[in-house]
Amino acid sequence: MTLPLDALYRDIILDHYRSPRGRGAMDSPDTTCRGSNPSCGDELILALKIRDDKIQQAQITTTGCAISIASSSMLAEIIEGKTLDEAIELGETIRGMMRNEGEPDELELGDLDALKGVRNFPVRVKCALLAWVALFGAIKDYREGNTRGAVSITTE
Amino acid sequence: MTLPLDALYRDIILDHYRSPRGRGAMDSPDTTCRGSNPSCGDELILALKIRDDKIQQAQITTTGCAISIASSSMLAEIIEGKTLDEAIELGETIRGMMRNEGEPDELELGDLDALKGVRNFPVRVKCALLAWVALFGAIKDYREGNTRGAVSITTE
Amino acid sequence: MQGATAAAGAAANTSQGLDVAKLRADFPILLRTINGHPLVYFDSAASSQKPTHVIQTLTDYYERHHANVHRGMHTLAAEATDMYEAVRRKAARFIGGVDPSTVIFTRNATEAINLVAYSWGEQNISAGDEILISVMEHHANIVPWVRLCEKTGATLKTIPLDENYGLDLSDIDTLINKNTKLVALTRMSNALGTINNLAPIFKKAHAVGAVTLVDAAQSAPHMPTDVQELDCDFLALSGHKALGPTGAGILYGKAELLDNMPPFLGGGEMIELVTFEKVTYNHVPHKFEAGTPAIADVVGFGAALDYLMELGMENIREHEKEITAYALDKLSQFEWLKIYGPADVDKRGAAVSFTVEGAHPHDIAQYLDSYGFAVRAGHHCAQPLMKALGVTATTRASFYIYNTLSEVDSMCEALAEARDFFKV
Amino acid sequence: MQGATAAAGAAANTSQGLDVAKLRADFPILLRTINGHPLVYFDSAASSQKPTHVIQTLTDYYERHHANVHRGMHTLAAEATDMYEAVRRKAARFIGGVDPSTVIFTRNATEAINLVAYSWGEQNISAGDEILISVMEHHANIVPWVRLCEKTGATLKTIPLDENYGLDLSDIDTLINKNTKLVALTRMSNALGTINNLAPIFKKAHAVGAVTLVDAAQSAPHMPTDVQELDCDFLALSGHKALGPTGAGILYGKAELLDNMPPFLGGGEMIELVTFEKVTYNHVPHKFEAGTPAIADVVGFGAALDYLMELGMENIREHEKEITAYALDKLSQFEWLKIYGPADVDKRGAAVSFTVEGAHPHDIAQYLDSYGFAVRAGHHCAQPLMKALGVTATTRASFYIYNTLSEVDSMCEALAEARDFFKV
Ligand SMILES: Cc1ncc(COP(=O)(O)O)c(C=O)c1O
Ligand SMILES: Cc1ncc(COP(=O)(O)O)c(C=O)c1O
Repeated sequence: MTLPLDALYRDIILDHYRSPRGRGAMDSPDTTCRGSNPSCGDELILALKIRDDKIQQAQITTTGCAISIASSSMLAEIIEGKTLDEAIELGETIRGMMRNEGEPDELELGDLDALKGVRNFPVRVKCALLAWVALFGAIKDYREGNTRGAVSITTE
Repeated sequence: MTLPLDALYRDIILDHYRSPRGRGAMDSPDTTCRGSNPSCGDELILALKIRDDKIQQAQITTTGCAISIASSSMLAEIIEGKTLDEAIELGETIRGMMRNEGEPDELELGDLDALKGVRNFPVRVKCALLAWVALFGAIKDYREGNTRGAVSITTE
Repeated sequence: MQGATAAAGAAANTSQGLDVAKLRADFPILLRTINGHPLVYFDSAASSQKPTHVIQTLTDYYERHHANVHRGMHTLAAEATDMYEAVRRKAARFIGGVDPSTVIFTRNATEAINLVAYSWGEQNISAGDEILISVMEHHANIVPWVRLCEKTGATLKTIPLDENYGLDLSDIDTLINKNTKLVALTRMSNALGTINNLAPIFKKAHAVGAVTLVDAAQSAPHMPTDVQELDCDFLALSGHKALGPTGAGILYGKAELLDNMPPFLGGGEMIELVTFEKVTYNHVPHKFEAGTPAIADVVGFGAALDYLMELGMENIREHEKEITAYALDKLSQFEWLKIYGPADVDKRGAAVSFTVEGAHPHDIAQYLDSYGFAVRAGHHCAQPLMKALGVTATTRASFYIYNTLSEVDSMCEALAEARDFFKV
Repeated sequence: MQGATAAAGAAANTSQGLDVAKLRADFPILLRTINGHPLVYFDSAASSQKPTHVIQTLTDYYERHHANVHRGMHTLAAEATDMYEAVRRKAARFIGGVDPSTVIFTRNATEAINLVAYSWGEQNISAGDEILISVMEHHANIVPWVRLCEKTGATLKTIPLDENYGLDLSDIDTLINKNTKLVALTRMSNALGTINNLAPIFKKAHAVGAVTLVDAAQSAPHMPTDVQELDCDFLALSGHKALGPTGAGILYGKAELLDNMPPFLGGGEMIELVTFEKVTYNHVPHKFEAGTPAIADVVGFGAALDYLMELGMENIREHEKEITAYALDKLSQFEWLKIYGPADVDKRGAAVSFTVEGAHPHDIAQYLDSYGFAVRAGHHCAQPLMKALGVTATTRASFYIYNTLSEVDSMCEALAEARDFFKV
């Protein structure tokens, strides 16, 4: 196929889409965040287990397109074991990359590098960012003592 | 001059404009009507003396353009001595003519025939009609017993 | 797969009344290629493409006639005013032959409906009143009423769907009752394609003294419109969905209603006399057209109406029934594809919504785009309907006068490919 | 007399910065003849003419890129959205470099001001409050406030004229007081030409906590605009007066204000989530752009902004000062002609209002039209100003980038003739 689809639906993305990591609800999470893109109908709930300022586990329930599923799967995979600050830094890197504000190198990103192609499809950027924005929301809520109940967030 | 001005400002019109008939306020009129075209700033007050269902005298005070002055001057001239029904009928003829709904012949109209040229300048039609619409208002008011105070009317 | 060009010759011209192959030449955008494939534009329900006649009318207007309307003595001002007002008469004919002064130019159907909500609504709706809409309305015919209800304390009621994606009228005699002040319904659903038979509902509405409004944004471009036959008090439509430029739509309203409504926007042209203490207003339609209108867009909309009336709205409807029947037949052969909307083309227009098992509507749309097909995916500004259908989004292919059966064939091929691509 | 062609060669290009003779070729309408004479367009204050670049941008948009914006996944939808949103960034630069999300597209300045009156006004104005405008406002900046005062019980106050046709600020410290909630002023009068120095007035307004609005409909096309320098909270302008298509204007608002304002029109695009019970809204600017916008007009407006910025707003201002000085000088030599507006070109723009002794402004305009001059006559949507001036109407000649000194010469000749024609 010599179509622009290649740039968007790279094999790594399709792989994560077909076998997403970290799926399903989590028992007694330390923090959760509900993310939605109302104009797409994308929705996900990100749940984190946190121990000693480190993310032990991330679980995601979602309805959404291939891009948002793949992106959230990559998040679940890469985020485990990171400190909250490292997780936020990575999230900021991804957000900057998607907005064409930075060009992180491939090694640093691993599978996430495949998301670079989404930049050519501006309407889909918010799909790729949904899980990451939910990550920011979940961590912020955790740090503020989970006082706000289940937080909601959108990339729109 | 070979300009479209000729069609609008015919000599008869300019003559009425320069020496308008029936100018000035009237002492104890039997009915009056105030006409205005707010978008032009044209204003006139038409006052009638009526005896035995006939218009004895018409007087007009006005600020307005050449067309509205000339038209009101012609009205003052032609209307005197007519019955109220005749006056209304003539007014309807003029209104129909200005709206391209009828083509009265020259003889019947006298000087008023000169107003035909105004039809080529649709924005000016309301200037030509102002006095006539005020005539309708004044007669209507008279017939209803002048119960509404000084009536106002517009061609816009 | 092959692009859409192959069969676009003989088979293209499918209808008796419409010479589709010929009229396609009137639409310059159809020459575009998208990702190396000829454009197949299946998104006319969102906004139609424009024939050269419309584009050329805009150009001619700006190159030869432009001036501000209504207040000018000079030649260009008179020309522009004539051109603008001629469209009012044309639009009045297009919707069934009404008095041109009952036609108000707005930006689009949305502004037309909001005008009614603000001007008529705030004067006529109060606590305890009911406004009746349906579950299949576009947000343009929901949000203004939700907000009006919030402001006034009125209640919003909704006609549900029946099992054929039509309006379920079983409770209509409860839904329309003595508290009902307004019944505002779409004549054609943009998401389902459903055509609603409004006259019997409006008859009941009028019997209880309610006012009726038709959202004709989807129907007017695709079938004949006659406000007398519809028995409606207000009707809203958008020019840009009917071959016209963006920026011009109309609100029709019965003279008695319009005359008694307060103005909406204030400014030039809508006034009679302005002082700092009091303003008196111009008569309709000018009362509702404050400021410099979208003159060129209105003039261009007139060219679109000419084009449509020349084709004949009946012929357009026939063409669309044919292509829709063809598409429904082909799509229903995919067992992994679900269609949302009536199966009977007599009861529906040419917007066909569907979902593909295991693939998100956005991914399907994206995949189709890579082959040059422009379809829409999402909630189609009908979130309550999506909720009622139990989906978050659908993919929608919508057809218009320039679409052909062979374009439908190609899309079906691409869909089968997409299904394989995303299958988990 | 002779038409305007004769001297339109060498003398035409009068300004250092503006190659008027050259840029005239960009305006196809200037080739028109009116009643056998070349068009002399002196009505740009009502609406400007359009350069080929703008017309061509519209054509290109419709021939190659049109689709509905924002919600589409397909290529055309993405292109149209990009083109539309790029103009937002351009407009944000044009008004002084603001955050693009503070720029809302409206139909025109009138709609922009009404948006503020409905959305901000109904939330923030109540009985006892005062709104301050001036005697020289256009109806677009009067009627919305008169109506808001009627609805809320607030009071409308007005800054009077001084003897030089400027704002008389002698009572400003009474006019702006603790009850003042809004100060809404024109930066340039369309009827007098007066340029108002707004920043010092707005400083006083902000000191009492009032919000400030600039009607920039006349100023923005003719001189640089910088909302920071103006120190304003809202600013309204119309694209059609600034070389752009009809149908596109903008409202700028400070982010804090816009964020806290309720929406204006309800419909597609402005929502986040819709249910029949409750609607949550999209963020600015989309919250204020319900329904399908005038996409092509906005895109065309972007081309107009490019054209203006390329010429340079400072250069445009210089050209207009020169032609206005020239016209004022020539006209003031007619002892039977009275000019309404400042004599000092540093304090005024290029709209020159006058009356001719013994002749009605309409007759003068009509006479000029017969020689191809397009000037406006009437109250210029400023009835309270006319009343303050003691006239019912004036004739107005307004100049723009494509006008030349020789055109002014010809008009003066025609005026002298008109005077003789109508002299009683
Ligand atoms: C000073 C001023 N304000 C507002 C307007 C209204 O502009 P628009 O009719 O484009 O809304 C005008 C236009 O005549 C104007 O000159
Ligand atoms: C049924 C229906 N109503 C209203 C609208 C709103 O139209 P516009 O965005 O042109 O105002 C649409 C357009 O999507 C529609 O399909």
